[in-house]
Amino acid sequence: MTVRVQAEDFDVGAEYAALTAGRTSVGGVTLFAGLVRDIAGGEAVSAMTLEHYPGMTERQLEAIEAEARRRWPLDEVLIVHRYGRLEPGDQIVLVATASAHRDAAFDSCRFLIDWLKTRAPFWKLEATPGGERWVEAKDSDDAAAARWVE
Amino acid sequence: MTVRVQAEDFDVGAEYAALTAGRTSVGGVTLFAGLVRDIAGGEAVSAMTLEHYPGMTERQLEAIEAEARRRWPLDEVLIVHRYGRLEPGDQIVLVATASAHRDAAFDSCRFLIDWLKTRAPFWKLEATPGGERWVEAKDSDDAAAARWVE
Amino acid sequence: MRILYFAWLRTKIGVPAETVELPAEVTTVGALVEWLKTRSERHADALANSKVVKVAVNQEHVPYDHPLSPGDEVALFPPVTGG
Amino acid sequence: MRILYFAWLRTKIGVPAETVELPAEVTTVGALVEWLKTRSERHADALANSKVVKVAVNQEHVPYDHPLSPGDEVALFPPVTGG
Repeated sequence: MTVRVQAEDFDVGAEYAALTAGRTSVGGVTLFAGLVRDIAGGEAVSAMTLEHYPGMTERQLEAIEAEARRRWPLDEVLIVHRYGRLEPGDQIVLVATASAHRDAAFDSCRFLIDWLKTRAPFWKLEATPGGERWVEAKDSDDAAAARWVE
Repeated sequence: MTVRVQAEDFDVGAEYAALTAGRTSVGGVTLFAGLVRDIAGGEAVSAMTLEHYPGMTERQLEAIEAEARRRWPLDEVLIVHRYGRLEPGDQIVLVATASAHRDAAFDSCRFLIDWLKTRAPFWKLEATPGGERWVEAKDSDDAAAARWVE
Repeated sequence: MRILYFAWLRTKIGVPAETVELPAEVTTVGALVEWLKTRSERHADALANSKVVKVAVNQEHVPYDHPLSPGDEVALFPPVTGG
Repeated sequence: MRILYFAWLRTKIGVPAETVELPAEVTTVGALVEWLKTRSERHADALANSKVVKVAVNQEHVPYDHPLSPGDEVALFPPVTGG
Protein backbone atom coordinates (compact mmCIF):
# COMPACT_ATOMS: atom_id res chain seq x y z
CA MET A 1 0.00 0.00 0.00
CA THR A 2 1.67 3.18 -1.12
CA VAL A 3 -1.08 5.68 -0.25
CA ARG A 4 -1.94 6.32 3.38
CA VAL A 5 -4.28 8.83 5.02
CA GLN A 6 -3.81 8.93 8.76
CA ALA A 7 -4.02 11.02 11.92
CA GLU A 8 -0.74 9.60 13.25
CA ASP A 9 2.65 11.08 12.55
CA PHE A 10 5.01 9.37 10.11
CA ASP A 11 8.73 8.55 10.32
CA VAL A 12 10.56 9.87 7.26
CA GLY A 13 13.63 7.73 7.92
CA ALA A 14 11.59 4.53 8.17
CA GLU A 15 9.56 5.39 5.06
CA TYR A 16 12.72 6.15 3.09
CA ALA A 17 14.32 2.90 4.25
CA ALA A 18 11.24 0.93 3.16
CA LEU A 19 11.34 2.54 -0.30
CA THR A 20 14.88 1.40 -0.96
CA ALA A 21 15.20 -1.78 1.12
CA GLY A 22 16.58 -4.70 -0.86
CA ARG A 23 16.51 -2.78 -4.15
CA THR A 24 19.54 -2.38 -6.37
CA SER A 25 17.67 -0.92 -9.34
CA VAL A 26 17.05 2.47 -7.73
CA GLY A 27 19.42 5.26 -8.73
CA GLY A 28 17.64 8.07 -6.93
CA VAL A 29 14.96 8.81 -4.37
CA THR A 30 13.30 12.20 -4.18
CA LEU A 31 11.27 12.98 -1.11
CA PHE A 32 9.22 16.00 -0.09
CA ALA A 33 7.85 16.58 3.39
CA GLY A 34 5.42 19.41 4.11
CA LEU A 35 5.30 20.86 7.63
CA VAL A 36 3.08 23.24 9.57
CA ARG A 37 4.63 26.73 9.71
CA ASP A 38 4.14 29.03 12.66
CA ILE A 39 3.25 31.92 10.40
CA ALA A 40 0.97 32.20 7.37
CA GLY A 41 -0.14 35.27 5.45
CA GLY A 42 1.73 37.40 7.99
CA GLU A 43 -0.24 36.02 10.95
CA ALA A 44 0.91 33.72 13.73
CA VAL A 45 -0.53 30.22 13.50
CA SER A 46 -0.87 28.28 16.75
CA ALA A 47 -2.54 25.18 15.30
CA MET A 48 -3.88 23.76 12.07
CA THR A 49 -6.74 21.32 11.71
CA LEU A 50 -6.95 19.28 8.53
CA GLU A 51 -10.39 18.13 7.47
CA HIS A 52 -10.75 15.64 4.65
CA TYR A 53 -13.32 13.60 2.75
CA PRO A 54 -12.78 9.97 3.76
CA GLY A 55 -13.05 7.67 0.79
CA MET A 56 -12.61 10.34 -1.83
CA THR A 57 -9.21 11.25 -0.38
CA GLU A 58 -7.81 7.73 -0.79
CA ARG A 59 -9.38 7.45 -4.21
CA GLN A 60 -7.86 10.72 -5.43
CA LEU A 61 -4.42 9.94 -3.99
CA GLU A 62 -4.48 6.52 -5.65
CA ALA A 63 -5.39 8.16 -8.95
CA ILE A 64 -2.51 10.61 -8.54
CA GLU A 65 -0.12 7.76 -7.81
CA ALA A 66 -1.35 5.83 -10.86
CA GLU A 67 -0.88 8.91 -13.04
CA ALA A 68 2.70 9.35 -11.79
CA ARG A 69 3.47 5.71 -12.54
CA ARG A 70 1.98 6.11 -16.01
CA ARG A 71 4.16 9.14 -16.77
CA TRP A 72 7.50 8.04 -15.30
CA PRO A 73 9.37 4.75 -14.84
CA LEU A 74 9.14 4.45 -11.05
CA ASP A 75 10.24 1.64 -8.74
CA GLU A 76 8.29 3.00 -5.80
CA VAL A 77 5.79 5.75 -4.99
CA LEU A 78 4.70 6.81 -1.52
CA ILE A 79 2.07 9.31 -0.43
CA VAL A 80 1.27 9.79 3.26
CA HIS A 81 -1.10 12.59 4.27
CA ARG A 82 -2.25 13.39 7.79
CA TYR A 83 -5.55 14.83 8.99
CA GLY A 84 -6.71 16.19 12.34
CA ARG A 85 -5.13 18.75 14.63
CA LEU A 86 -1.48 19.66 14.04
CA GLU A 87 0.88 22.21 15.55
CA PRO A 88 3.71 24.28 14.07
CA GLY A 89 6.65 22.03 13.22
CA ASP A 90 4.39 19.00 12.77
CA GLN A 91 4.59 16.98 9.59
CA ILE A 92 1.56 17.17 7.25
CA VAL A 93 2.45 15.26 4.12
CA LEU A 94 5.15 13.05 2.67
CA VAL A 95 5.56 12.24 -1.03
CA ALA A 96 8.45 10.21 -2.34
CA THR A 97 9.45 8.45 -5.53
CA ALA A 98 12.25 6.02 -6.33
CA SER A 99 13.51 5.55 -9.88
CA ALA A 100 16.52 4.39 -11.81
CA HIS A 101 16.90 7.98 -12.97
CA ARG A 102 17.18 11.25 -11.09
CA ASP A 103 15.06 13.31 -13.48
CA ALA A 104 12.17 10.86 -13.19
CA ALA A 105 12.45 10.85 -9.40
CA PHE A 106 12.46 14.67 -9.20
CA ASP A 107 9.75 15.34 -11.76
CA SER A 108 7.39 12.68 -10.43
CA CYS A 109 7.82 13.79 -6.81
CA ARG A 110 7.00 17.37 -7.69
CA PHE A 111 4.08 16.22 -9.80
CA LEU A 112 2.68 14.29 -6.84
CA ILE A 113 2.71 17.24 -4.48
CA ASP A 114 1.51 19.74 -7.10
CA TRP A 115 -1.44 17.57 -8.13
CA LEU A 116 -2.24 16.57 -4.59
CA LYS A 117 -2.52 20.24 -3.63
CA THR A 118 -5.25 20.88 -6.16
CA ARG A 119 -7.03 17.49 -6.24
CA ALA A 120 -6.91 15.74 -2.87
CA PRO A 121 -9.94 16.76 -0.75
CA PHE A 122 -8.22 18.29 2.27
CA TRP A 123 -9.02 21.63 3.88
CA LYS A 124 -6.90 23.50 6.40
CA LEU A 125 -8.35 25.44 9.31
CA GLU A 126 -5.79 27.70 10.98
CA ALA A 127 -5.98 28.96 14.54
CA THR A 128 -4.60 32.50 14.75
CA PRO A 129 -4.74 35.28 17.37
CA GLY A 130 -7.67 36.70 15.37
CA GLY A 131 -9.58 33.43 15.55
CA GLU A 132 -9.96 30.43 13.30
CA ARG A 133 -9.88 30.83 9.55
CA TRP A 134 -10.10 28.45 6.62
CA VAL A 135 -7.02 28.60 4.43
CA GLU A 136 -7.80 29.93 0.96
CA ALA A 137 -6.64 28.07 -2.13
CA LYS A 138 -3.69 29.74 -3.81
CA ASP A 139 -3.50 30.72 -7.46
CA SER A 140 0.16 29.68 -7.33
CA ASP A 141 -0.93 26.12 -6.53
CA ASP A 142 -3.22 26.09 -9.54
CA ALA A 143 -0.36 27.39 -11.67
CA ALA A 144 1.98 24.71 -10.31
CA ALA A 145 -0.52 21.98 -11.13
CA ALA A 146 -1.16 23.45 -14.58
CA ARG A 147 2.47 22.81 -15.50
CA TRP A 148 1.67 19.10 -15.49
CA VAL A 149 -1.39 19.18 -17.73
CA GLU A 150 -0.59 17.06 -20.76
CA MET B 1 28.58 22.09 9.08
CA THR B 2 26.27 21.43 6.19
CA VAL B 3 28.75 19.93 3.71
CA ARG B 4 30.33 16.57 4.47
CA VAL B 5 32.60 14.32 2.40
CA GLN B 6 33.00 10.93 3.99
CA ALA B 7 33.64 7.23 3.43
CA GLU B 8 30.98 6.24 5.99
CA ASP B 9 27.36 5.71 5.17
CA PHE B 10 24.76 8.28 6.23
CA ASP B 11 21.35 7.95 7.88
CA VAL B 12 18.68 9.76 5.87
CA GLY B 13 16.19 9.73 8.74
CA ALA B 14 18.68 11.26 11.18
CA GLU B 15 19.78 13.89 8.66
CA TYR B 16 16.17 14.81 7.90
CA ALA B 17 15.38 15.06 11.61
CA ALA B 18 18.38 17.35 12.16
CA LEU B 19 17.23 19.64 9.32
CA THR B 20 13.84 20.24 10.86
CA ALA B 21 14.50 19.83 14.62
CA GLY B 22 13.11 22.69 16.65
CA ARG B 23 12.15 24.70 13.59
CA THR B 24 8.67 26.03 13.00
CA SER B 25 9.57 28.26 10.05
CA VAL B 26 10.03 25.38 7.61
CA GLY B 27 7.13 24.65 5.28
CA GLY B 28 8.84 22.03 3.15
CA VAL B 29 11.91 19.83 2.96
CA THR B 30 13.07 18.35 -0.33
CA LEU B 31 15.62 15.59 -0.21
CA PHE B 32 17.38 13.60 -2.89
CA ALA B 33 19.44 10.49 -2.27
CA GLY B 34 21.54 8.91 -5.01
CA LEU B 35 22.26 5.18 -4.84
CA VAL B 36 24.49 2.70 -6.63
CA ARG B 37 22.54 0.77 -9.28
CA ASP B 38 23.38 -2.80 -10.18
CA ILE B 39 23.30 -1.99 -13.88
CA ALA B 40 24.74 0.86 -15.92
CA GLY B 41 24.95 1.29 -19.67
CA GLY B 42 23.43 -2.16 -20.03
CA GLU B 43 26.19 -3.85 -18.05
CA ALA B 44 26.06 -5.42 -14.60
CA VAL B 45 27.89 -3.43 -11.95
CA SER B 46 29.24 -5.35 -8.96
CA ALA B 47 30.95 -2.41 -7.24
CA MET B 48 31.70 1.27 -7.66
CA THR B 49 34.72 3.11 -6.32
CA LEU B 50 34.48 6.86 -5.91
CA GLU B 51 37.70 8.83 -6.13
CA HIS B 52 37.76 12.49 -5.21
CA TYR B 53 40.08 15.46 -4.81
CA PRO B 54 40.30 16.14 -1.08
CA GLY B 55 40.22 19.83 -0.36
CA MET B 56 38.80 20.85 -3.72
CA THR B 57 35.74 18.67 -3.10
CA GLU B 58 34.79 20.44 0.13
CA ARG B 59 35.57 23.82 -1.43
CA GLN B 60 33.34 23.17 -4.45
CA LEU B 61 30.49 21.76 -2.37
CA GLU B 62 30.63 24.79 -0.07
CA ALA B 63 30.52 27.07 -3.11
CA ILE B 64 27.50 25.17 -4.43
CA GLU B 65 25.78 25.49 -1.05
CA ALA B 66 26.53 29.23 -0.93
CA GLU B 67 25.14 29.67 -4.44
CA ALA B 68 21.92 27.86 -3.47
CA ARG B 69 21.52 30.07 -0.41
CA ARG B 70 22.08 33.16 -2.55
CA ARG B 71 19.38 32.12 -5.02
CA TRP B 72 16.67 30.85 -2.67
CA PRO B 73 15.48 31.66 0.85
CA LEU B 74 16.60 28.51 2.65
CA ASP B 75 16.48 27.61 6.32
CA GLU B 76 18.85 24.68 5.92
CA VAL B 77 21.03 23.08 3.26
CA LEU B 78 22.73 19.70 3.54
CA ILE B 79 25.16 17.98 1.17
CA VAL B 80 26.71 14.64 2.12
CA HIS B 81 28.82 12.81 -0.47
CA ARG B 82 30.64 9.53 0.04
CA TYR B 83 33.88 8.29 -1.50
CA GLY B 84 35.56 4.89 -1.54
CA ARG B 85 34.20 1.49 -2.46
CA LEU B 86 30.44 1.06 -2.67
CA GLU B 87 28.15 -1.75 -3.74
CA PRO B 88 24.78 -1.82 -5.52
CA GLY B 89 22.09 -0.47 -3.21
CA ASP B 90 24.59 1.64 -1.27
CA GLN B 91 23.96 5.33 -0.78
CA ILE B 92 26.28 7.73 -2.63
CA VAL B 93 24.98 11.22 -2.06
CA LEU B 94 22.36 13.12 -0.11
CA VAL B 95 21.23 16.66 -0.84
CA ALA B 96 18.44 18.34 1.08
CA THR B 97 17.00 21.80 1.52
CA ALA B 98 14.47 23.22 3.95
CA SER B 99 12.51 26.36 3.18
CA ALA B 100 9.32 28.15 4.09
CA HIS B 101 8.17 27.49 0.53
CA ARG B 102 7.86 24.30 -1.50
CA ASP B 103 9.07 25.76 -4.79
CA ALA B 104 12.27 27.04 -3.17
CA ALA B 105 12.88 23.67 -1.52
CA PHE B 106 12.36 21.75 -4.78
CA ASP B 107 14.29 24.08 -7.07
CA SER B 108 17.25 24.46 -4.73
CA CYS B 109 17.50 20.72 -4.09
CA ARG B 110 17.59 19.97 -7.79
CA PHE B 111 20.07 22.79 -8.35
CA LEU B 112 22.38 21.26 -5.73
CA ILE B 113 22.48 17.83 -7.34
CA ASP B 114 22.66 19.18 -10.91
CA TRP B 115 25.56 21.49 -10.12
CA LEU B 116 27.30 18.94 -7.95
CA LYS B 117 27.27 16.46 -10.83
CA THR B 118 29.22 18.81 -13.09
CA ARG B 119 31.41 20.66 -10.54
CA ALA B 120 32.32 18.49 -7.56
CA PRO B 121 35.57 16.59 -8.29
CA PHE B 122 34.39 13.00 -7.96
CA TRP B 123 35.05 10.18 -10.42
CA LYS B 124 33.34 6.81 -10.50
CA LEU B 125 35.13 3.58 -11.33
CA GLU B 126 32.72 0.71 -12.00
CA ALA B 127 33.56 -2.98 -11.65
CA THR B 128 31.78 -4.98 -14.37
CA PRO B 129 32.13 -8.53 -15.74
CA GLY B 130 34.28 -7.00 -18.49
CA GLY B 131 36.63 -5.38 -15.99
CA GLU B 132 36.90 -1.96 -14.38
CA ARG B 133 35.87 1.12 -16.29
CA TRP B 134 35.76 4.82 -15.49
CA VAL B 135 32.26 6.23 -15.84
CA GLU B 136 32.02 8.78 -18.63
CA ALA B 137 30.47 12.18 -18.03
CA LYS B 138 26.99 12.48 -19.51
CA ASP B 139 25.81 15.20 -21.86
CA SER B 140 22.48 15.03 -20.04
CA ASP B 141 24.21 16.11 -16.82
CA ASP B 142 25.75 19.11 -18.60
CA ALA B 143 22.30 19.95 -19.96
CA ALA B 144 20.76 19.65 -16.50
CA ALA B 145 23.36 21.98 -15.03
CA ALA B 146 22.97 24.43 -17.91
CA ARG B 147 19.34 25.01 -16.87
CA TRP B 148 20.65 26.81 -13.80
CA VAL B 149 23.07 29.19 -15.53
CA GLU B 150 21.89 32.70 -14.73
CA MET C 1 -30.04 12.09 -2.70
CA ARG C 2 -27.25 12.32 -0.15
CA ILE C 3 -25.38 15.65 -0.10
CA LEU C 4 -22.13 16.10 1.87
CA TYR C 5 -20.61 19.45 2.86
CA PHE C 6 -17.00 20.12 3.85
CA ALA C 7 -14.91 22.88 5.40
CA TRP C 8 -16.60 26.31 5.48
CA LEU C 9 -19.51 25.06 3.40
CA ARG C 10 -20.22 22.64 6.25
CA THR C 11 -19.93 25.31 8.96
CA LYS C 12 -21.96 27.88 7.01
CA ILE C 13 -24.76 25.47 6.19
CA GLY C 14 -24.54 24.01 9.67
CA VAL C 15 -24.70 20.30 8.89
CA PRO C 16 -22.10 17.89 7.48
CA ALA C 17 -24.65 16.11 5.32
CA GLU C 18 -28.30 16.00 4.41
CA THR C 19 -30.62 13.82 2.37
CA VAL C 20 -32.81 15.69 -0.12
CA GLU C 21 -35.61 14.80 -2.55
CA LEU C 22 -34.72 16.46 -5.83
CA PRO C 23 -37.42 17.89 -8.13
CA ALA C 24 -37.47 16.12 -11.49
CA GLU C 25 -36.07 19.15 -13.29
CA VAL C 26 -32.82 19.13 -11.28
CA THR C 27 -30.68 16.90 -13.46
CA THR C 28 -27.24 18.48 -13.33
CA VAL C 29 -24.74 19.53 -10.67
CA GLY C 30 -25.26 23.19 -11.57
CA ALA C 31 -29.04 22.89 -11.21
CA LEU C 32 -28.55 21.13 -7.87
CA VAL C 33 -26.43 23.99 -6.51
CA GLU C 34 -29.08 26.51 -7.63
CA TRP C 35 -31.85 24.46 -6.08
CA LEU C 36 -29.94 23.99 -2.78
CA LYS C 37 -29.73 27.79 -2.48
CA THR C 38 -33.51 27.88 -2.12
CA ARG C 39 -33.53 25.57 0.90
CA SER C 40 -32.55 28.18 3.52
CA GLU C 41 -30.80 31.47 4.03
CA ARG C 42 -27.77 29.56 5.29
CA HIS C 43 -27.67 27.55 2.06
CA ALA C 44 -28.10 30.69 -0.02
CA ASP C 45 -25.27 32.42 1.83
CA ALA C 46 -22.89 29.46 1.70
CA LEU C 47 -23.49 28.80 -1.99
CA ALA C 48 -23.67 32.44 -3.15
CA ASN C 49 -20.37 32.40 -5.06
CA SER C 50 -20.32 29.29 -7.22
CA LYS C 51 -16.70 30.00 -8.23
CA VAL C 52 -15.62 28.71 -4.84
CA VAL C 53 -18.15 25.87 -4.64
CA LYS C 54 -16.58 22.71 -6.03
CA VAL C 55 -18.52 19.49 -6.54
CA ALA C 56 -17.63 15.82 -6.48
CA VAL C 57 -19.99 13.09 -7.63
CA ASN C 58 -19.21 9.60 -6.43
CA GLN C 59 -15.90 10.93 -5.11
CA GLU C 60 -14.72 12.32 -8.44
CA HIS C 61 -14.31 16.03 -9.23
CA VAL C 62 -16.96 17.07 -11.79
CA PRO C 63 -17.93 20.26 -13.66
CA TYR C 64 -21.29 21.96 -13.18
CA ASP C 65 -22.75 20.43 -16.34
CA HIS C 66 -22.21 16.92 -14.99
CA PRO C 67 -25.49 14.92 -14.99
CA LEU C 68 -26.93 13.52 -11.77
CA SER C 69 -28.19 9.96 -11.35
CA PRO C 70 -30.28 8.48 -8.55
CA GLY C 71 -28.03 7.08 -5.85
CA ASP C 72 -25.13 9.44 -6.58
CA GLU C 73 -23.05 10.56 -3.62
CA VAL C 74 -22.70 14.31 -4.08
CA ALA C 75 -20.23 16.46 -2.11
CA LEU C 76 -19.90 20.25 -2.09
CA PHE C 77 -16.74 21.90 -0.83
CA PRO C 78 -14.43 24.88 -1.24
CA PRO C 79 -11.25 24.60 -3.35
CA VAL C 80 -8.98 22.09 -1.63
CA THR C 81 -6.00 23.25 0.45
CA GLY C 82 -4.10 20.11 1.43
CA GLY C 83 -0.47 19.23 0.98
CA MET D 1 55.16 23.31 -9.60
CA ARG D 2 53.00 20.57 -8.10
CA ILE D 3 50.74 18.74 -10.58
CA LEU D 4 48.00 16.34 -9.41
CA TYR D 5 46.29 13.72 -11.58
CA PHE D 6 42.96 12.02 -10.92
CA ALA D 7 40.91 9.09 -12.22
CA TRP D 8 42.06 7.70 -15.58
CA LEU D 9 44.58 10.52 -16.03
CA ARG D 10 46.23 9.22 -12.87
CA THR D 11 46.21 5.58 -14.00
CA LYS D 12 47.35 6.40 -17.55
CA ILE D 13 50.21 8.64 -16.42
CA GLY D 14 51.01 6.21 -13.64
CA VAL D 15 51.48 8.62 -10.73
CA PRO D 16 48.99 10.59 -8.60
CA ALA D 17 51.22 13.68 -8.54
CA GLU D 18 54.56 15.03 -9.65
CA THR D 19 56.64 18.16 -9.12
CA VAL D 20 57.91 19.81 -12.30
CA GLU D 21 60.17 22.74 -13.20
CA LEU D 22 58.32 24.75 -15.82
CA PRO D 23 60.21 26.48 -18.65
CA ALA D 24 59.75 30.26 -18.55
CA GLU D 25 57.54 30.25 -21.64
CA VAL D 26 54.86 28.02 -20.01
CA THR D 27 52.62 30.67 -18.49
CA THR D 28 49.09 29.32 -19.01
CA VAL D 29 47.14 26.14 -18.27
CA GLY D 30 46.92 25.35 -21.98
CA ALA D 31 50.70 25.72 -22.42
CA LEU D 32 51.23 23.52 -19.37
CA VAL D 33 49.10 20.71 -20.83
CA GLU D 34 51.03 20.90 -24.12
CA TRP D 35 54.35 20.89 -22.27
CA LEU D 36 53.35 17.94 -20.07
CA LYS D 37 52.67 15.89 -23.24
CA THR D 38 56.41 16.09 -24.05
CA ARG D 39 57.45 14.50 -20.75
CA SER D 40 56.72 10.87 -21.70
CA GLU D 41 54.68 8.66 -23.97
CA ARG D 42 52.31 8.01 -21.08
CA HIS D 43 51.76 11.73 -20.63
CA ALA D 44 51.25 12.18 -24.37
CA ASP D 45 48.71 9.36 -24.48
CA ALA D 46 46.80 10.50 -21.37
CA LEU D 47 46.61 14.14 -22.49
CA ALA D 48 46.00 13.51 -26.20
CA ASN D 49 42.42 14.73 -26.21
CA SER D 50 42.29 18.04 -24.38
CA LYS D 51 38.46 18.08 -24.59
CA VAL D 52 38.40 15.54 -21.78
CA VAL D 53 41.28 17.02 -19.79
CA LYS D 54 39.91 19.47 -17.24
CA VAL D 55 42.10 21.66 -15.08
CA ALA D 56 41.79 23.16 -11.61
CA VAL D 57 44.18 25.76 -10.26
CA ASN D 58 44.20 26.18 -6.50
CA GLN D 59 41.12 23.93 -6.36
CA GLU D 60 39.01 26.06 -8.71
CA HIS D 61 37.91 25.01 -12.21
CA VAL D 62 39.74 27.14 -14.79
CA PRO D 63 39.79 27.46 -18.59
CA TYR D 64 42.92 26.76 -20.65
CA ASP D 65 43.81 30.44 -20.97
CA HIS D 66 44.09 30.78 -17.20
CA PRO D 67 47.54 32.16 -16.19
CA LEU D 68 49.86 30.17 -13.93
CA SER D 69 51.68 31.62 -10.93
CA PRO D 70 54.56 30.12 -8.94
CA GLY D 71 53.21 28.07 -6.06
CA ASP D 72 49.91 27.23 -7.79
CA GLU D 73 48.41 23.83 -7.04
CA VAL D 74 47.42 22.46 -10.45
CA ALA D 75 45.22 19.41 -10.94
CA LEU D 76 44.36 17.62 -14.19
CA PHE D 77 41.37 15.29 -14.39
CA PRO D 78 38.62 13.96 -16.65
CA PRO D 79 35.11 15.49 -16.55
CA VAL D 80 33.67 14.80 -13.11
CA THR D 81 31.11 12.02 -12.58
CA GLY D 82 29.98 12.32 -8.96
CA GLY D 83 26.49 12.60 -7.56
